[in-house]
Amino acid sequence: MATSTSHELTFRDAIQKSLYEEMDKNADVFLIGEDIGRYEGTFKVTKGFFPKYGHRRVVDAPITEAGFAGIATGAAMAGLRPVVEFMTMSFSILALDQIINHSAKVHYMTNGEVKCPIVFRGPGGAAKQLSAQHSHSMEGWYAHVPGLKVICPATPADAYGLLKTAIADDNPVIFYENPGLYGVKGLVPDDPNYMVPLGKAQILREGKDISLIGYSRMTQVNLAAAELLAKDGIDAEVVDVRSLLPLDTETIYASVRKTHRAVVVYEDWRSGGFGAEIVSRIQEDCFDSLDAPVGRVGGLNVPMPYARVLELECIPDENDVVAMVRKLDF
Amino acid sequence: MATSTSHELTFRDAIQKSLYEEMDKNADVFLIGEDIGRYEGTFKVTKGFFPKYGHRRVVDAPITEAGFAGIATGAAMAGLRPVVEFMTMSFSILALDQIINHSAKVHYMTNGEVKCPIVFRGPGGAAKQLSAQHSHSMEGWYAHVPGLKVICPATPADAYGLLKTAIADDNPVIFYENPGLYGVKGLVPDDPNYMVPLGKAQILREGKDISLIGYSRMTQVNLAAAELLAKDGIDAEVVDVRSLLPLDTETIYASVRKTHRAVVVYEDWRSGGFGAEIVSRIQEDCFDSLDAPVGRVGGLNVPMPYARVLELECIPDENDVVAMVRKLDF
Amino acid sequence: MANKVEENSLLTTAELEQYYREMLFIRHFEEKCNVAYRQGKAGGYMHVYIGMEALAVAFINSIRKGHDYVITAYRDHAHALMLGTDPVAVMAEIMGRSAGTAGGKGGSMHIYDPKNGFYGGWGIVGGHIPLGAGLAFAAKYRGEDRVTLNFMGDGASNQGVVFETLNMSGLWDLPCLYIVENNEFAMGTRLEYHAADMELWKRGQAFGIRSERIDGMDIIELKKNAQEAIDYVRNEGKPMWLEIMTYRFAGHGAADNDRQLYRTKEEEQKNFERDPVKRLATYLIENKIATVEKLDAIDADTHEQVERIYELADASPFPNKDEVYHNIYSDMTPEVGH
Amino acid sequence: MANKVEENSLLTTAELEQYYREMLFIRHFEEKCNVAYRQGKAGGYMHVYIGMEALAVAFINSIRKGHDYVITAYRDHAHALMLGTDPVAVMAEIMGRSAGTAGGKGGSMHIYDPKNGFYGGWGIVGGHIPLGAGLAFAAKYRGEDRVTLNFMGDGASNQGVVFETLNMSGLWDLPCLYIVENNEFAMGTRLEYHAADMELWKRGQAFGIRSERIDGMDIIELKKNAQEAIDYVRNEGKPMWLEIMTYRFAGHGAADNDRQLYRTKEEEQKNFERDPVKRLATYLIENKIATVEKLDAIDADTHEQVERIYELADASPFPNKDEVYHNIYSDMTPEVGH
Ligand SMILES: Cc1ncc(C[n+]2csc(CCOP(=O)(O)OP(=O)(O)O)c2C)c(N)n1
Ligand SMILES: Cc1ncc(C[n+]2csc(CCOP(=O)(O)OP(=O)(O)O)c2C)c(N)n1
Ligand SMILES: [Mg+2]
Ligand SMILES: [Mg+2]
Repeated sequence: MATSTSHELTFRDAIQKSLYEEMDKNADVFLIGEDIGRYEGTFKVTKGFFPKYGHRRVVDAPITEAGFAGIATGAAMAGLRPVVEFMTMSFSILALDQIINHSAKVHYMTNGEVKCPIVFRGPGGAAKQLSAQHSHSMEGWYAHVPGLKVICPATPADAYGLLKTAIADDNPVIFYENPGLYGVKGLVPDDPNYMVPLGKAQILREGKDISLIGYSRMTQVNLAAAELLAKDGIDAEVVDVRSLLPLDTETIYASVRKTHRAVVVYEDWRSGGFGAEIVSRIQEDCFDSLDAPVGRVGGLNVPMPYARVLELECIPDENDVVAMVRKLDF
Repeated sequence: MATSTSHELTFRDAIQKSLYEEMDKNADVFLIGEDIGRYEGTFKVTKGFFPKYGHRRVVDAPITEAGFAGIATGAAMAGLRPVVEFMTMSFSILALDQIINHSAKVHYMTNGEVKCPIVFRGPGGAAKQLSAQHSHSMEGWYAHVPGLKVICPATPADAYGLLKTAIADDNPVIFYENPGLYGVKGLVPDDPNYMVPLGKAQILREGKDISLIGYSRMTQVNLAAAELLAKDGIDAEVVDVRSLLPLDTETIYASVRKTHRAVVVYEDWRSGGFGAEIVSRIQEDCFDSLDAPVGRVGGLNVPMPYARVLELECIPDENDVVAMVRKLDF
Repeated sequence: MANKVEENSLLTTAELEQYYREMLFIRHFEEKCNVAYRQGKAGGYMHVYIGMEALAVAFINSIRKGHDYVITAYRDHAHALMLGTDPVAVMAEIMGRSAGTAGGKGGSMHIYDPKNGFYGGWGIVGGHIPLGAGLAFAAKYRGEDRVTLNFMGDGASNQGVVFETLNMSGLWDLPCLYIVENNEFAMGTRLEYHAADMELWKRGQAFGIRSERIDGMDIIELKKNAQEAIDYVRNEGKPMWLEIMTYRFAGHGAADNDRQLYRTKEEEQKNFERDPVKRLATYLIENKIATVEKLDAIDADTHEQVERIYELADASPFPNKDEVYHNIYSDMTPEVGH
Repeated sequence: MANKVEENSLLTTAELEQYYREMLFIRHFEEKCNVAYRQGKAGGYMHVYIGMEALAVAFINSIRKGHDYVITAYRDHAHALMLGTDPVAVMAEIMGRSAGTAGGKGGSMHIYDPKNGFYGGWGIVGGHIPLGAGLAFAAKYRGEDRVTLNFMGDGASNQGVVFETLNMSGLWDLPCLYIVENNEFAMGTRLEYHAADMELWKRGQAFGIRSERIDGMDIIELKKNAQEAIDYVRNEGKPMWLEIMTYRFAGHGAADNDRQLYRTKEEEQKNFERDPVKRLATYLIENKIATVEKLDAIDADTHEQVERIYELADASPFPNKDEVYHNIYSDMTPEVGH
């Protein structure tokens, strides 16, 4: 029943609502991952699912990321619609071969004979003091791989609507949840048929002086930076990329052509991160519109340290964004 | 005994000579990989090693990439100097966790207490009709990871000298050999102490109109493109990056500031490849010197197809480079 | 399982002849692939099944074709052929033609035919094993009585993901039959240099999985054992792990032409004596089930069939360049251009 | 291995008291870590060893400290302490201070002390297992008689790379002792839900590796078995696989405060009866090896020690911001800045 009302939910609860509704809608949808059932998930996203759906549809897997990612891929090849949770996206590194060499390629390798409708989701990026092996941003690697779609929502409504679309998609989708977003609140439509199309960026704040381009939690950082800049009379436009693959260059370019300046912001290691791709495309296609080089703000090129004082150094914040904006000639 | 004479060798033989000499020099150096011993390696790089050094120093490993990459890493932590061969770098995907979460991080995570002197080498990129699962370019992913060094030689002399330096280095080094280069010939110094420093780009052809920036086999493609362009009166400078991490931006920037135009060329999937990082840095730091956007030529964003006619479509060649140069206003 | 078939009362003369024909057909097909490779009509990595024919023939004749699932590695022609995939499409794929099973995108290592239950054809050693378990997972999830045959090599059985998959298969009772085609070599590495314990059949035991080793050169015995194993998996709804003893008569792939690096001619000769085709021929003749003339006719027949397949495949066109972008996704194309 | 020690003639009174003191020291240290966490002085993921103390004490007292190698996962405080790592440096690391074993870069999960033979302290479940085999490889390569203790959890023993490593260990005779600390849980997942066969000791068998299961709550028996296993690995130059039965008394990590999601209070209570510290206390008193007063004094002593360690660690400074770039490489710094 379509309705246009909405309620405030956290990012976590928005994902939960999305999963519940899609599982109710389609009996082929099932969840698989570590500690997602009886333990309710380490980030508690799947709280309540095990009692409701049982072990057939909420599968607690042993700590064997490659194995269960592959089993889920095989199940998708046979027509099921698995939603795989990685306890953190950092651990998806162990399943990378299954994801990029199997899930991502089977449609092409069979010339379209076998579809692979699967979602790989989980918290990605730094949480708090989890140090070097648990704080990976993996989205850039995935966004490099043809055959995958890569989604990085920044708001509860998008998390809700994009996850629904991802589950309905007939291709493998990487769905990236920054752990710093789980507690963020926002209005989420009540309509269980609400869907947000994959591959569309959005303008979250209009502005005329500079485009702040980011995704996932960095979009929240950009919104905060825009407020700071506004105090100094700089009117920033905030472009929320949302989808890295496909990348909505149209929306990005339109913004840059309007503001003539841009900063691309991402939490992943700065060097070689996906922000570099966005920068490259902007300068390729908007060269004549640019009044300054495209700025970049990324995570420090450092394995994440444990001590909070060091960790905070590594992760970009609104001050880093403001500083970069200032560097671009203002 | 230092000598300044040199002999013509193939890229393959240059690597072989390098390995022989380093194994003779240092008893801590050993080789490990699949079919490298009795079978002499699928690309025959390790031909002759097993009879000479035996199974203690030339270790035929089962098909367990994660396992033997990890064992080699542990051995390096204990002070040995393993040279790990991946039958193709594509298979290193299975060992990625060992490489990026263990080899690359142990020095930082121990705050410098444990060194990890290890080289991971092997053919990377498309060979011929090996299709989607065997044709990965992995260098961009590795070059994204702080803690690693990533070397992509384009000539036999560099393969020789850079591999020696890599083996002598106290940090994990990814050493990337495009299979299309194995048969390429060039002069290689006889001097067994010849070493090429990691982290230095070089100008292989001077020119004043445009900088063609690439690495590995694409440097050869750029040299061929420069010849074609010369016929049309365009004087291209060929910058051979050689090392992606660290990246010698000084040499790259100097070239761009001279020519005011640049094209970055790489075989990896264009979108999200390491070329994007090079483009980003150029436009960040040489913005005012640029007369045109920095052009990019990359591999098609396609899982590598088998049919030769399709495969050839995917891999950049000198005509693609020339076409991009022409697009940039000439 | 009995180690010997005391009587072949289970197999009719027609069946025995059929298996003979099928094994010979595979052999001639594979020989022709080698020819195609030498002629430059096939490229990349190409791996033939010569010497191992009894395995695909016995197992795939013991399932419900089209209903059950089959998956294997890159040494995959025989499995497709046995499932009823159009052999011209298989040969065309090997030649990179658009009439191929994957329109020329996969080549020899990546043959698929999901309509006949064949899910490939995979190149990462061991990588497809969890996929096979996933097919079995789907069958169980849906309450179907499908069995999945999950083939792998002896070398593949070392990969970690295989053990991970066995654990989950045992834990969740996945109806999956794991079949290790132990041909004694992983490329140029002998079994003894890649497996700490050469009795690979033991590897299922630590996961509560019924595990056995059986001979793969005597098709009569093998067929019986294969059927029994498949019935077990289907009826009990449980996984099973089988090691099948065979031998790779050819090089690892078409490009491997120095087999003496890892085995002697004498050793090969000894193993060629185990030839499943010759062995069945001898049996058929000695037991007066078929005449030499009959067998010769089958040989000529299958040979002729393969020639025709080759011609048809070779007459089919290469893909168009623009097909390079087709079917990366079901619904979109990634950013285009170099 | 005998299932019971008939007489403890192998252990002196001094040794027994030492183990009692060490187990208590670990317990108090871990309790203090929990306090630090609740106070916000420790962060991230922090996992204590309460209930499992006998394992680190028995095994590490059976090696040649500083000569042999030890490696484990993130539940690593006890192993470092037993090897002789400065406890203040361990506590400082847990608090993210620059006096920590890794200058505050690692935290609780990543304690290292290579000078004492401790190689971590790793966070990817199962990921350090091949590293441990690599340490053993190096020892063998150099002809040294070092043994490597390679600890892991029951959950970790499912990871594929563990089996890959076992195969190579068996194949190459690596002097490595694999010790599965079976505390019945992998985070919130009970053994029965993560292992197809709960007898994890069987997992070494398919690789020709001597494999056994032993109790981990009776330190007297455990010490004897640990010594025997280590002697076997050292003298035979072969790997060994041991499953040690223990129980995790606390939550998985400091942040796990709803244990009733996966186990009942009754079950916990029953297992708390297995407490290795209480058990040894009872033994010492019943056998008149020590008095209650003596044991109380040890308790007070170790308690006091830990308080002092905590104070010293807490008084030490945090790292400077610029240290963030130190020691990424041995000889360079990556590109700097956001
Ligand atoms: C992960 C991975 N590593 C290495 C290879 C290269 N490779 C292809 S086949 C093969 C040998 C496999 O042997 P086995 O599993 O026994 O199968 P067989 O070829 O004998 O049928 C190797 C090493 C690969 N394709 N994938
Ligand atoms: C590859 C990987 N997957 C998941 C995790 C998250 N995780 C950390 S500890 C743990 C449970 C491990 O259990 P076990 O091996 O039994 O060790 P224990 O904690 O009981 O000592 C999990 C799932 C991780 N750190 N690494
Ligand atoms: Mg084999
Ligand atoms: Mg445990």
